[in-house]
Amino acid sequence: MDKPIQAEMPFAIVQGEQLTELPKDLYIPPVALQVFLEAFEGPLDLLLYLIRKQNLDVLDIPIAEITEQYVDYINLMKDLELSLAGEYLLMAAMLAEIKSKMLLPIFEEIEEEDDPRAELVRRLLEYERYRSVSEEIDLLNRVDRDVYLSTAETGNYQQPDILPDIELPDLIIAFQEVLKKAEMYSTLHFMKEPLSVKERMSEILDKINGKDFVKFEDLFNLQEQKTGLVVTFLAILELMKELLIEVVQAQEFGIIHVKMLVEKENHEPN
Amino acid sequence: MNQIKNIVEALLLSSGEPLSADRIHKIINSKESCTKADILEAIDTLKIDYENKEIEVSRVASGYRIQAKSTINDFLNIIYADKTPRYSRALMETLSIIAYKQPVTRGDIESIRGVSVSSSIMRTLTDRNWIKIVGYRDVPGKPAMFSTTNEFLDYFGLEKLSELPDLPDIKEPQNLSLDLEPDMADEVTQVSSEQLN
Amino acid sequence: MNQIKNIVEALLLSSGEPLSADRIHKIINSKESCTKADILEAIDTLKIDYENKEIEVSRVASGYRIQAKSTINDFLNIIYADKTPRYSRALMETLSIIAYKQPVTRGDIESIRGVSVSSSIMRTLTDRNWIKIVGYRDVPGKPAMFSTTNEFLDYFGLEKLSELPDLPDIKEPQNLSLDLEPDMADEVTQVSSEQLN
Repeated sequence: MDKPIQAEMPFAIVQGEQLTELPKDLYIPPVALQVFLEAFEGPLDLLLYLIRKQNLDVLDIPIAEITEQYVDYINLMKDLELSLAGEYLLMAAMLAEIKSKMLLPIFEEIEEEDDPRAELVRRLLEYERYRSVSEEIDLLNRVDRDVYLSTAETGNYQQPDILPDIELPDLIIAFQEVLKKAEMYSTLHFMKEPLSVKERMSEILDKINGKDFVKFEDLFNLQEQKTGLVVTFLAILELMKELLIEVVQAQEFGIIHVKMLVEKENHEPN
Repeated sequence: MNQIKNIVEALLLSSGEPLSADRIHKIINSKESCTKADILEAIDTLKIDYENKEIEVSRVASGYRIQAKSTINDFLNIIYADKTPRYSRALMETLSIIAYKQPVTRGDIESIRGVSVSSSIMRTLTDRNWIKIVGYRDVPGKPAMFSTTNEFLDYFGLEKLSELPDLPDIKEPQNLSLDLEPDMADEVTQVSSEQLN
Repeated sequence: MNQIKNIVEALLLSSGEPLSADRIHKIINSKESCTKADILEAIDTLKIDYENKEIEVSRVASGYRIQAKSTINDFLNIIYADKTPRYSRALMETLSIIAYKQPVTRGDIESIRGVSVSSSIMRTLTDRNWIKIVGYRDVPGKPAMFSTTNEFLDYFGLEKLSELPDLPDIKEPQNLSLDLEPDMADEVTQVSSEQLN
């Protein structure tokens, strides 16, 4: 299949030749690149850099191009085995999503919908406002750099050794705090017995035994307090870990189903 | 009167922090009877006395302080060479967001910067007394809300928050070619619903 | 000459450390031609200028510095009195547990508060003579048992421990009793060792 190939943005020009990927034999001290890559304060900062570097309009980002360049940087960081903050990958996913939305055929109705880039643009512009004002604040006259305070020593003055004062009510309030906390612990301690995870695991197995699929939410008893719900959730996780049940979701945001991996009948001898 | 001026000068130099006229009045009045007007007059006289000197009285958020005039910064830079604290871009951005959007939670800062806020930055800002917790937002998790302090303004030589540089205007993404029209339509709807109310 | 005096004054006030005549000479001479005699003369003139003021030039081992005269010490006391430090919440809670549950070991306090007790808190309370060691519990490790002192009661104007107010409206957790009987305190230790298992 023929399709126009978009020229890759060079990230360096060496002796008039554009380099689009790192020459394998070229040794760049990892520290130097690390310093360069760490100069970015996050994915928004990196995106703004890519956009500004090419004099592109933030309000009309060529999303395909920027996505590609962004991913190049991410890959470069990965190649160098630099630890990559999760936010960078999240942004890559967001760019890919916007790109795919922009590729959708435009029908009359869709045309009136928001530009898929709108949210990204809003975030970029918002971030840029604070970034630029922080540079201005950085230039304000500050103490110890632009302003030197005048002080006189208090040479023959002995600063009195002042001990903090407390009032009896302060002490009582402190102990009430202690009691409240201790009460919290003892409640947890008390709850532990009736709501053990092991017990709940058996209950769940009973519930789904012999059925094809049980809805995930049906496993929870909404009459229970939060602690009870958490215990149920922990029990489900434990059952998954022990490979006793399988949790499946057919589609994004769809209903989650729980199924027994091995039927009890088959599992038990006779 | 001259005596009060001299005490005010000595207090401003040895207090270790800026002093407001009220506070100076309270301190001096506890020993020697004086009015607040006397204090303000003393400060004004000091300002005049210092006109030919290389020091000056400056007013910041927490009060008055005495500082070297910038004309001798060249000399002082020799003494303080390399002792100037430096702050990272991340810290300055975090501080700016708190200053302009206060009170804010860590989550607010993170959603603007697009990265998680490092605990060490928040600790540095708190240790320097530039930010403080002013309350807890009434949402799940009860996150702490931060604001800037007077010490923050003092450090940057400001009297009040409104003296900070203006935050650049938002360039409205409305200009996006695709959604110009629907936005106009929305505006019309809003106007008409407003008229109904 | 007057100009040199003003620069010397501003440098001494803003250098943050004493400066020797040699050092001042070197700093100023880097920009404006002057002799060391000029510097010494400037310092002498400053001393005369300050005679009626509440600050003075003093000579210490590493050079000259400007300091407040002792005549304003009374005012300084007021400034520093405002800076009275406060005890941390952790210290207050620790003290309250010792007061209401004595005698207790550090382990008891830790199991009630759910966090370890810092040594500096115990030292502060001991230094203040509010708590003391009254014995060692007969369990492995022989931990010290702490009680409050008579000075503690005096501080709050109480004659005996039973005068400590009862705490109304708080549901008493089963493993925490207000009784001052030692066997109850032992129960706390048992609970904490159970929690470890």
